[in-house]
Amino acid sequence: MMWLTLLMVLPLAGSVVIVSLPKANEKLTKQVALATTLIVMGVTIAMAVGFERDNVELQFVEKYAWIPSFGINYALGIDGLALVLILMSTILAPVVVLASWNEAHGGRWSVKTFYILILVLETMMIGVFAATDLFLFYVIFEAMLIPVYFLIGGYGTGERSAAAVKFLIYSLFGGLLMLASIIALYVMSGAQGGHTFDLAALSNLEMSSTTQNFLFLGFFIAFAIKAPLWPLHTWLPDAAESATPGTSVLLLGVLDKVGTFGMIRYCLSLFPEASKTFTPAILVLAVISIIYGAILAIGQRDLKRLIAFTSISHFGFITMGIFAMTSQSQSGATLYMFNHGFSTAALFLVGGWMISRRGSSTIADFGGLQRVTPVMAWMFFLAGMSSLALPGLSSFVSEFLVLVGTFTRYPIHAIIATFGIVLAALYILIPVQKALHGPTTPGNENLSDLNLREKIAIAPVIAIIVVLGFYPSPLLKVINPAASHVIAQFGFSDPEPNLNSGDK
Amino acid sequence: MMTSNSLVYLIALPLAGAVILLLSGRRSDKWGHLLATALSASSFFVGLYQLSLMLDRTNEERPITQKLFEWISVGTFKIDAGLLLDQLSICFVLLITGVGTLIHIYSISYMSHDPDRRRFFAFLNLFIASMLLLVLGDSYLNLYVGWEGVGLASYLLIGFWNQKPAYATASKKAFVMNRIGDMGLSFAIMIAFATMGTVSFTGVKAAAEQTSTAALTGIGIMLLVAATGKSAQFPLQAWLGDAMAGPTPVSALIHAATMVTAGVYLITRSNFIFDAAPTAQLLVVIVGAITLMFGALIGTAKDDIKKALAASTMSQIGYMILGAGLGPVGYAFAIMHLLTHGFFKAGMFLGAGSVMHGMNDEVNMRKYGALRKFMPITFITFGLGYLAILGVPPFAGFYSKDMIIETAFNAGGIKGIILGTVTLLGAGITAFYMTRVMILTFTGTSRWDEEAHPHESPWLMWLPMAILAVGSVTSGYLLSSGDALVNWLSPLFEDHGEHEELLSPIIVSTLALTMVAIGIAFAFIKYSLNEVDEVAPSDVSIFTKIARQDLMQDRFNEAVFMRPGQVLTEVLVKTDEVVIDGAVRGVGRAALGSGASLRGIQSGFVRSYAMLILIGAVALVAAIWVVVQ
Amino acid sequence: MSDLALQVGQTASPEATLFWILAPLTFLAALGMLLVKKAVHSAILMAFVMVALAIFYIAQGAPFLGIVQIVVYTGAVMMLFLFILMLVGVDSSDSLTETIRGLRPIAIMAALGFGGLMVSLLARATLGRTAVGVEAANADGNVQGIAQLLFSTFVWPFEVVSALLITAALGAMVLAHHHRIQERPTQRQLSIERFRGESLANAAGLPAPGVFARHNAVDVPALLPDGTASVASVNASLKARGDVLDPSQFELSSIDTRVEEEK
Amino acid sequence: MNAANYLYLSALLFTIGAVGVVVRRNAIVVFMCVELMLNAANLSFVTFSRINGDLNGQVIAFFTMVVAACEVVVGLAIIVTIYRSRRSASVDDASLLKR
Repeated sequence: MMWLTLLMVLPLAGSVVIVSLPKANEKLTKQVALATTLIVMGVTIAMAVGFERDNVELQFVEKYAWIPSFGINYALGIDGLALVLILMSTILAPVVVLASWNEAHGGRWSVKTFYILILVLETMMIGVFAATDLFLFYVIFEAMLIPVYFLIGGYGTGERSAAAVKFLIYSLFGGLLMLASIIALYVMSGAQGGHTFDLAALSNLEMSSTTQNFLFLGFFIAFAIKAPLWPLHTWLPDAAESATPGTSVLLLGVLDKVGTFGMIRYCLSLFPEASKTFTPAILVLAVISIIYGAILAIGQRDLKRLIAFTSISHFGFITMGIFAMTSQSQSGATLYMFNHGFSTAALFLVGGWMISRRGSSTIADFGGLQRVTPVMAWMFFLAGMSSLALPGLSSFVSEFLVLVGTFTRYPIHAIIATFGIVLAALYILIPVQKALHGPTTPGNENLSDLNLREKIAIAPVIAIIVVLGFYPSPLLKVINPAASHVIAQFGFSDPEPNLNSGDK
Repeated sequence: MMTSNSLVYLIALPLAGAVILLLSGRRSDKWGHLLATALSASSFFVGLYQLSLMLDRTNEERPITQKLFEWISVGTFKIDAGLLLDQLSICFVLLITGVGTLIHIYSISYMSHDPDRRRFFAFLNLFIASMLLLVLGDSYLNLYVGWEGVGLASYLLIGFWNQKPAYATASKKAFVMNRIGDMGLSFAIMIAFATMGTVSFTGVKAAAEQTSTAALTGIGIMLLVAATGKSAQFPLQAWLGDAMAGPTPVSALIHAATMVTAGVYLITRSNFIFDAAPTAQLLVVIVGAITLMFGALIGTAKDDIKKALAASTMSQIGYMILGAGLGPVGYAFAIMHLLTHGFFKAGMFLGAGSVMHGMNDEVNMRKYGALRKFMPITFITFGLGYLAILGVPPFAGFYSKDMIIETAFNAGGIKGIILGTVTLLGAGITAFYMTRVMILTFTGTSRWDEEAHPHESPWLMWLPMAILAVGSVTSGYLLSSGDALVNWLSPLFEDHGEHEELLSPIIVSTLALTMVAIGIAFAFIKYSLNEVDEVAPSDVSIFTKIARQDLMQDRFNEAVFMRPGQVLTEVLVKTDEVVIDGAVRGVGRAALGSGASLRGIQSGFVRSYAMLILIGAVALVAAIWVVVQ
Repeated sequence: MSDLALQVGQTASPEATLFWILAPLTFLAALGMLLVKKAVHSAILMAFVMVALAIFYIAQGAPFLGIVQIVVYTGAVMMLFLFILMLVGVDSSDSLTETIRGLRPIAIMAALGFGGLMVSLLARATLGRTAVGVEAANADGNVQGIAQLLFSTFVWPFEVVSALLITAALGAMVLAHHHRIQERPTQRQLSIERFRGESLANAAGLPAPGVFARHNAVDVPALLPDGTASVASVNASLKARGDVLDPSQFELSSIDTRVEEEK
Repeated sequence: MNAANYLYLSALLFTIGAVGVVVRRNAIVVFMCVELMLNAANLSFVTFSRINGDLNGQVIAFFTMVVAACEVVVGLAIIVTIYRSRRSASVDDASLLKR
């Protein structure tokens, strides 16, 4: 059964249905979009049930010739890592549709267009994680920018056009570097047994270390822009500030994961030697991202920008985990990707509701919301606690795994990164105090609490955050084989406990 | 080790209470507090049942475990959600659930007028559950969950009235300073995993013997950092005074009896590490000694009854930490002092709450006076707690504190003499500031505000106070008669043999009582024989001024961490905007700019285009001229 | 320089004489094209350059080209130029002041550079080469020789060029064809316009140009009874060209207006 | 007679034509300068034909003349059209490309 193609076709089919709907009937449009995303989620879960956890090979493989003369295939397949990310994307999609029920109304174009864009984006999100042909991956990687560009530029707030353009150009720049590397790989594959874009075949290419370094950088910079790594991060706060909360959830929650996913799937497997060469530098950048993102989050006055900077800090953790190359850090990083999707979703959605009610995203404009809108305030607080990785919530497991795993090989990095957890307390508690606590300030007295639709939208997110905090095993069992496979491919094994190490 | 499947109920019961109360919303306003109290009490009874089972077993079989489920398992990093109940944790379980239940009962009445009483009880239950997880976790990581859980509960409860900005700030401060301590715990776990490959108590204990001293010292110091955060020890002590922003029952339960003693639990639980890492152990002692003097000195200058008691708590925990730092001989005494302190300090806090209840929430002791006649029960229970903390025989503190002083003197060499002197001095100062509290509050003339109508609290409030007072009187004797607690705990600690005695117990007790008497005398002269001003006098010595400002701890933190931190943040925000994003925008602007300037060439005049063609032709010919020789 | 003098001395053949007389004149004429103000003068100088070139062609053994040059260029093309000049105003003179800042000096610099480079390139390239001469090629006659080539080797370009020529002719027709934007107004419409329009001032037709009895050229506006000039009396294209003369010089006030009675 | 002299003359005429295109504003004069450049090239072709001793150069010059004639016809038509709409034969006035 062609599970993955089915997954990719379903949202497209939904968008075709929406196209044929009358423009005036916005409610029907939304219902169709919601139904589509729910069906996709259901199919994904059904697929996940059939996933063989201990099989490290790619599963649900599909392969059809696409452009045979260039050796381009339509090739799909997933491992545990991709499965987890696809699961996250398809669960977040209905949440976003439901949560941003009224977001499309302030847009430049119709409500219909908004949902078509979201559904098309969902197709791309699934495809980008499932593609095993480098060309297919690149096409989807770049094509994803289009719906997001229109979602930011058409339905955002403030300087939405400028932010959308900045996002687009920044991403395109990285994409072009990657394209150059892909072409180089293709050309080299021609000299070594036939032109191909197949990932597995390309990972066996032989090349000189200089070539490998350059090609690695081409890929890595593209991914480092996507998963904003200091100092390539500045597009993210702008985009998040201007985008609607729903778009931000998809942008930070899913799209940016393509960056970290790509680091594992492409950078590590295609260029193992170069990855080793650059690991020290990347780890330093990751640690800087963690601390820098956190400090900048503390200094923000705008709620959306603050959340964006917390994500930069979190992506630092993920990147550090990936390149620390221990099974704990690698599994932790993958789990972190999943958890970050939900904790950021919760923050953005609740933050978005707060902002749309108050009509301002400046933190100082809020005050005393806990007395006025208790449910909303508690949801924000919970989301914040998840962001600062409170034990018992999902982010803690992943963050701690990353730290512990990194510490066994790179203690100094881990120690510096751990300071991030103190900063995390500050960047969450400062907005919590300003917005939720204190006396109710003028302008906030009459805000309404969450309605039923919003409660239904946020409930699964919070539930996942809490349940995975206490019981992450089901996910870890899917992730672990994939993660250890990556490390084994890479020629690393976990450092043995060293009873005599004199390290402090 | 035996396994059991009923340990989880200890935690599950109060946790269920918290969840039910938080999720049901206003529907449970009517009965929520009763449910919470009942669940806390039932957890206490489960604890008693476990104690009875444990008493029936031999020493070796007493610890029992329960594995709930596999929590995290990645590679060799395998953590089960497992519980461990041994002789040490059962003490804590009973203290937490026992005192906790009493404080639940007290709060029913104390909080009866608060519209958010349900939420308060939910948080209390959450705290009980987290604290139980802290003491029952069978690995450092499980402990960590409870460790941060109590931090969260403490944050929520300190900020319970967070509509007041100062209270909200106090809660944030507590959480952040606790997080610094938590970071220490993270480091300890990381080092433990990196060096020993395990983080469970049994695993670490087994591996500790082969582990290098350097690694153990690292773990020990990091555990100490964790303890200083949670237990408000030097240098992370500054949050405790502000934490008094929470409702008084919270101060009694969390910031006196239980949570703040978690550091002592951690150090005692990690005895196998500290025993093998003398440097870390020495640091523990130093931290304890500094804090006990620090707290005591602050206590002498505070006019706010709760802050005076908070300073006292800090100081008493300093005793415990010092005791725990003295090695195998001290652990049991530290725990004993922890338990007796749990009783008398909780009782005194509840008394303070009772006084505030009768005095329109006035906390300034200078506005009290002569309350003895109006609140006899409060006076008696508070007085018993007072005698206990002073260490007057036969009250509880006499047994526990004198043992620590004695152990300190016997630590050997110059270290023993210094520590002994410090603890003795601390005892004297304790006597001074506690007597001051007693005199200002209950004796002398009344200095009330006009609206104050002091009255005794209802029975729901004084009953817990009375029970705790009984504990303050008897617990010391019960725990030490026949070395009951020492023997009970001894299987857990390595015995390194008896130290030589520098001073005999009699001499120590005499010395301590003398110091106490001097302290009382000073306080009596200063506050009972002289008039007490209603407003704190400003023409006081520089030392008093510093002590009133908590020995400059906040100023220090602000000057050294907060201000530079704020400056750093602002600088970085500007840097990000100007330099990093500036570079990005600069690229864009350069493209635009070069386009704009090159656009000048496109003047629209055909002739200028022709001109360009001509220049191109010149260049071409010149190239030919150069190339073709 | 001495080489040049030597060459001058050595090429004292009739052709050389022709060259040294005509070449400087040609050069000066071309330069003059640049410098004179009126376009029509430029055209005359151009015609001279072309004729001179035709002579050079003939002198170099290309009589066919020489004749074609005179017939096609000097005859047809230059006439076309003059025709257009008439159309846009034969008198109109260019202002030689440069309006695009910095263009002229750059142009002169570039021209000097270009010329200098070309000349020095030629000087280097032609050293030691002697001309073969076309006498052998012209053995059967120049026209026959060219025809031979044209209809054999170059027959394809020749056809292409003929197609180009036809296309150009068509193109010129299309371009020159005045495409009406509106329907040409009928007599009736004009009439209605004249009498039902906003004013009746022009109902009797526009005033004719020319100051009565003093000047009747089309570029002089008529004077109205009050002595002012009537702008409406001059053709619009003359006005656009700026070829309207000031009528004041022909006003009667500037001359003796006394009426002498005659018996 | 050294045939190279014609080449020098041709180069000079070409240069003058080029300058004329740049500096003159009257479209007709500009066109004449273009013609001058073409003619200068023709002179070179004819000279090279003589130097090389075959008629190819002359044929090329002949083609050039045809193309030049085409160019003149179309160009002048354009000038007329522009003149009709803008009442000006100055190339500077047709500067709509700027915006």
